[in-house]
Amino acid sequence: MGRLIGRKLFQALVVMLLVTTSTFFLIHIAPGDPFMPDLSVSGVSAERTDQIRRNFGLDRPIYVQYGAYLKNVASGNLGLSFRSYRPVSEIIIERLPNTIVLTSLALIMDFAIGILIGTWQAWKRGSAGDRFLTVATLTLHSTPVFWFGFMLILAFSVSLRILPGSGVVTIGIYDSLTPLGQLWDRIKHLILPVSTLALIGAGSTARFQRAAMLDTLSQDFIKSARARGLSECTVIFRHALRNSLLPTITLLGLSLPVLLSGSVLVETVFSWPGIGALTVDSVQSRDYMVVTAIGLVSAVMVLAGNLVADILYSVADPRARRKP
Amino acid sequence: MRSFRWVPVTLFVLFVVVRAGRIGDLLSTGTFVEQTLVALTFTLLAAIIWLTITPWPEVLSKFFKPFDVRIASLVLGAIMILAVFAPIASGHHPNTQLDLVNGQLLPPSLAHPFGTDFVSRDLWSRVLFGARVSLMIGVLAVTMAITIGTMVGMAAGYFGGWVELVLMRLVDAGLSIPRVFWLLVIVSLWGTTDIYVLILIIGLTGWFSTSRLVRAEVLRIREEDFVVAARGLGISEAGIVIRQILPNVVPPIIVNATLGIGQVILVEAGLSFLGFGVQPPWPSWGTIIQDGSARIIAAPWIVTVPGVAIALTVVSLAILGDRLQTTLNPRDSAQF
Amino acid sequence: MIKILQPLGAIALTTTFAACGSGSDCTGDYCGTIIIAQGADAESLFPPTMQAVSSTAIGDMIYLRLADLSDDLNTVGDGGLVPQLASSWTRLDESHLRFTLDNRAIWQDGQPVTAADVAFTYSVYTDTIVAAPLAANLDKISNVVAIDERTVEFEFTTVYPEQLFDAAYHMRILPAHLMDSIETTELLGHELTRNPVGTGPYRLHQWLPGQFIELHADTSFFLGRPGLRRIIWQVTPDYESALALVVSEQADLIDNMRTPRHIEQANSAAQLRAVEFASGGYAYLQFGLRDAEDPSRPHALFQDRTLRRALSMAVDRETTMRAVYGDFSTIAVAPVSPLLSIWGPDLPRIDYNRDRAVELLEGLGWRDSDGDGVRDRNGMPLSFQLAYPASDPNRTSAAVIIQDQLRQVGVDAQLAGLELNSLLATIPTGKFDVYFGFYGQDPTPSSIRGNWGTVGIGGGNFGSYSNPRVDDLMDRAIATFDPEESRSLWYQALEEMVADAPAIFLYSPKSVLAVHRRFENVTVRPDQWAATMWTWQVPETRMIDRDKAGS
Amino acid sequence: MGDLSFEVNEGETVGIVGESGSGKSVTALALLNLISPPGEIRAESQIVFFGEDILRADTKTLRKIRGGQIGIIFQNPAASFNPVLTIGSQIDETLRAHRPVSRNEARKTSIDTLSKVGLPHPETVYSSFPHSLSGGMQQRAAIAMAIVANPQLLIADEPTTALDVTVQAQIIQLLRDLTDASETALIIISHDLGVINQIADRTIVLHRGQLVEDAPTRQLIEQPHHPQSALLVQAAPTTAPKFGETS
Repeated sequence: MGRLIGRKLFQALVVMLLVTTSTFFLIHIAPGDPFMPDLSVSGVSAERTDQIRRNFGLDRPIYVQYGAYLKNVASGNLGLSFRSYRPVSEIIIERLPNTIVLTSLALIMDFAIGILIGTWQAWKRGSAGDRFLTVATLTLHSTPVFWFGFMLILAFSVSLRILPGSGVVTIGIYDSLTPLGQLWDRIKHLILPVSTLALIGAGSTARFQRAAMLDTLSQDFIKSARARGLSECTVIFRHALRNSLLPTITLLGLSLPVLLSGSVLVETVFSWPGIGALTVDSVQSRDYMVVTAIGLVSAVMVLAGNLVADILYSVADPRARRKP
Repeated sequence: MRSFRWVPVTLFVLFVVVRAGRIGDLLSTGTFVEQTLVALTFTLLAAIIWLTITPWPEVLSKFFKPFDVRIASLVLGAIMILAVFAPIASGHHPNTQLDLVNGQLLPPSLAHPFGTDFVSRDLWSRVLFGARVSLMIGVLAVTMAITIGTMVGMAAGYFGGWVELVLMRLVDAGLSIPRVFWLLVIVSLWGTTDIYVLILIIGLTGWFSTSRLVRAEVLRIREEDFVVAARGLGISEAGIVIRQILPNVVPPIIVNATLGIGQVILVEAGLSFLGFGVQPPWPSWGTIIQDGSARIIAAPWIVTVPGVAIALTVVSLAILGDRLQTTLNPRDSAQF
Repeated sequence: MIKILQPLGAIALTTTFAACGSGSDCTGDYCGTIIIAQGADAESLFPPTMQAVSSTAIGDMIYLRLADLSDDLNTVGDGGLVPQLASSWTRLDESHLRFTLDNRAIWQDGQPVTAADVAFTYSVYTDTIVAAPLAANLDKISNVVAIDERTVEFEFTTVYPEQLFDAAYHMRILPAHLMDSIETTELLGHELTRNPVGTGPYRLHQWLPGQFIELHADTSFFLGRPGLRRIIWQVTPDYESALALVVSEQADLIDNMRTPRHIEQANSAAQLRAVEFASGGYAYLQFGLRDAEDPSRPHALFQDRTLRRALSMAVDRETTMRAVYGDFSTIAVAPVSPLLSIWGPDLPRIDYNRDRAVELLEGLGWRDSDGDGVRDRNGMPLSFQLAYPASDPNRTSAAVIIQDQLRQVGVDAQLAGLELNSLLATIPTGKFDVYFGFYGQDPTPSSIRGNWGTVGIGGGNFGSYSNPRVDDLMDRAIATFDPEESRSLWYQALEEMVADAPAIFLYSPKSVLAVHRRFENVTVRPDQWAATMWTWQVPETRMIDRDKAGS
Repeated sequence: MGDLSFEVNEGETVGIVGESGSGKSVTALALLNLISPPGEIRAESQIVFFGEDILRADTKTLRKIRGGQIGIIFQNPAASFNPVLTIGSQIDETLRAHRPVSRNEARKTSIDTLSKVGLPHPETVYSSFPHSLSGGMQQRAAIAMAIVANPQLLIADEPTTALDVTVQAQIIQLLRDLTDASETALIIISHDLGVINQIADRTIVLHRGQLVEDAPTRQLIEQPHHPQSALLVQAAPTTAPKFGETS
């Protein structure tokens, strides 16, 4: 297991290096000078401009800059934002918790619902309920996530007025609530964005889980379990479900980038102040120091998720533990 | 029974005759890509007509047997035909501001089936033309992604060694960053508003998973007996790739492409919604949603209609993709 | 099963009550909390670089000027302003003004406000690295000297009637004792720009970027106790959701209501009332006269004066304005809002004339040779980007309408809808083709000079328009003490400028804001609606939950 | 699959033999009503076990019979076990599904049974995962799981086909010992008459889903009536020792 994690970590490092490199060069070879705040029109003297370029290290050859950048990143220094002149790490850390809360809750809900529905469908294969859910999950899977968010806002915030459609807390009264009240206030604000991400994701998870469960149910040890007189509950939940979850765990790793993509849109729709909304902001204002850092952070999140999925897999499947 | 199949053909021919002049217009105007799309669709129509007048081959009738596959084909066919004939079916130019003072944000009515938007453009026309844009981006970007993905995957699977290592780590890197991120960065860096560049960029960021799939297939097929046998017979590796391996990876690629078009439509919609995709005034389903999102309370129908159109298209494509998977690749039908 | 449900029920009950009840209630007439729904976050709270109304309104709550405008908005002479940080001022001679600081004024960290602060502020505002948009308005001040702890002296290069206004109004005084030691380049991103220490009636309590900015009243404020306990700016993704918040009573105020539909929506909510006030701004399409990629070169298209004029003629302002604002605006023919003394129906203008526009374009050799609907010349299409703030539905609508009008004369304007904050980050660098701006003017014509004069390049003159004759006329207009002569000089300057068409001047919308009815003493100053908000109040009898909530 | 009718008495060992595709395994599954769709058993069929019609039994009774009164051993030993659960836990759950025993008692019985089927270090096997055992050990464990609840009937569906020749003999010996020691009846299914011959008292020959012969094993081997039986007798390895005679 230690070796497995070691190998995965090494792979992750390589991938991160590739991600950093490609974003760095992608931005540097782009037309114009995206890393340079434009001072020439502001009446700043040429010497002063040069001095600032030197301060940001922009006068050196690109490979030197690249080396310096890697060194900085390795030591946790992500540079300064050209828009607000603040350290990029500070900007990201300010936003990261919001995204992590949103996406991890969505991920949990996505898999909980997806696995539940998929399992039930496989169990009741061919029933009217299964057929209905097949269409329903396929539709969710095919719906644009931001549009779904709007539909939820229309229904629950605009028409019914029972859930807030934007923000993180109720501004103005949040501070004076009791701790429990604050928690409830936060939950209320989480419901719509989390549901948007989770339900869209659950569409594909359910489809995947249904297939995996059907595959498992057709295997011999299920027949064996039935032949041993085990109750249907035991057969489905103890034997079939557990095994069908193995491929679904791999899906967990794969669905993280999709989830983060979705959160870019969902955070924009619900004005949720996380990394996703920050991506759009920074890209629009061409704050490429922040953009590069977000690329790195998303890669770290995805790779960490993959690692967790790998570990989960080896916990769930004793056969995987022996493999190098 | 067979005589009934002549009905749609006759109707179509009549339609062509009546509208001949305007179809001529349609073919002569528009960009190269639009013309290509039109030509492709005409080919498809011709194929459908040919299939209706000749007895259906058994494979096809089997393919179209499930109810949901029929519905999906029908929906997709209708959307494609409406897209191709948008200039005729729409009634208005999608960018024409009909009545700036009294015609803004009108709810759906007989005159405007889907209502009008914030500068009094007819939403029905915009959704039809949006279908053109969205479908065109979908088809072209996927064609591109599939081509690159197949080449990379074949190269990795065929050469192995460090080529495979480098290519696959590259694919890992590509897959470990959310696609929207790549797209936003590239689109903003090159500051593009051009639809072809957009297609290029969506294509360039869409090949990672295809190459993974193709590589896995190549690795699997390489070990199959018939390939080993061919190698034993002294056929060159290149010959094996072209004659033995390539034909075998085609079915999964076709499935991948069908599902991919749906995904690209979703990606394009998201990008346009964020303001980085198709630029105004041209409609794509994503930009129409963006337009509507700023007036979601006053005119909820603007957001609703294109979203439904996207969902219908993508669902239909997914159903057809699933069906293709089952028909082309019965071995894997349990997956997905 | 029942056993499991009981604790759940208990939690649900507690949560429900917790959501209603609050820790410590506020009582009295100074409890009011106002939530302002707004489509954009503040970009920075560093006064010299604040531009968007979203920032300046907040900044003005935290930072004070030496003196402020009175309600009549008089900018001329030495008597029109009301004291803020300066308790009084005296004129030494034609080019020297001396201010005495209020000895009650202190910084929010307890330090007294000194003359050194004023001198320091002047040096920051005029620093080219800071590139303050208002710097052009300070260019006739030659020196600011601290005479003693509480006395500061301004020296002017020329003699003109608005010396006091320029000295006292443009600068928000900065804390020298905190900022003095900071390198100018670092000042722009310094912690103090996000956690400001000011002198005003409110201090920053919390700023969660992208969410809200919360200010708390300084109860010992030396000019009187602020009427509202808390002022909160809530950031919403777009105007529609901001309006929805106000209508559903989750927020209290929304400004910028300009279309009949918005006002109708606001009126449908019983708790709201609309407050209409004169517009202090105008909308315009500014041509970038420098190349968007390389600002050292002239713009390939817009260096051509005739082309600019032709485009000006191609835009039907009347129809655009009616479509977007209904009756709520007037045509702006020059960079002059109805608030200015020189505003009048006879201002110089370029009239809408599509035929003439086409004629001019043809004359310049712009013809559609490849049949794609866009004119071209030597293989180059007549195509450019039009940047506008996507968060403003009015400008979005107008941009789409204008794009269509330009298309009808064969001009391809590609719309680039940007988020307001990113617009503010790119436009001042001059990297644009055409920018759909809205400028909230100071109530004096001299502000025109900062936006359209050569002195404003690098500051408020984003498009880099420069015409020495216009500069000269404006300088003379500002310098003269004779109102009639001043007016006539301004008209000459504007005539010349408008003929150059550095921008397509569009319209001046009326301003309407909707505010919750529980607020009393609601006064609005047209140049900055929030200027007097610190004196608004909520009587105890009309308080709602959020007024009582919190410490 | 055609019509088929036979009976098995208490304590008896019956062999079912036939070439591939003759319906042997289907018969085994049918005995436990485990035919999965689209296969089905004709409505008028009957499978009677101690007076209970398995095909018409309700779920509860059926569950009691499966594993509790009829144990089954599959051809592929790996297929008997869920790969992600330990051997012990799966034997435990079988026992606990049929006998009201505590967790500890179940564990004790399971380990006893594992040692009864001749597995060395039964404790280790108990806590192992299926993939860590060899095929022979897996099959022994599978037998342990089948007999742990003391069923009156044991069905062994090609229990040795997937195993090495040497292991095959051991497994057959084990089955013999187990059935001899108790009153448990055994139905052993194989395509190999040699295997059947070693253990079955009576043998049923299937051909294309039809029962073509039902006779005591000795009699069948010496005088096959049906041509298909004769073919099978010829194909059987003659060198195999006949345990029935030597013991």
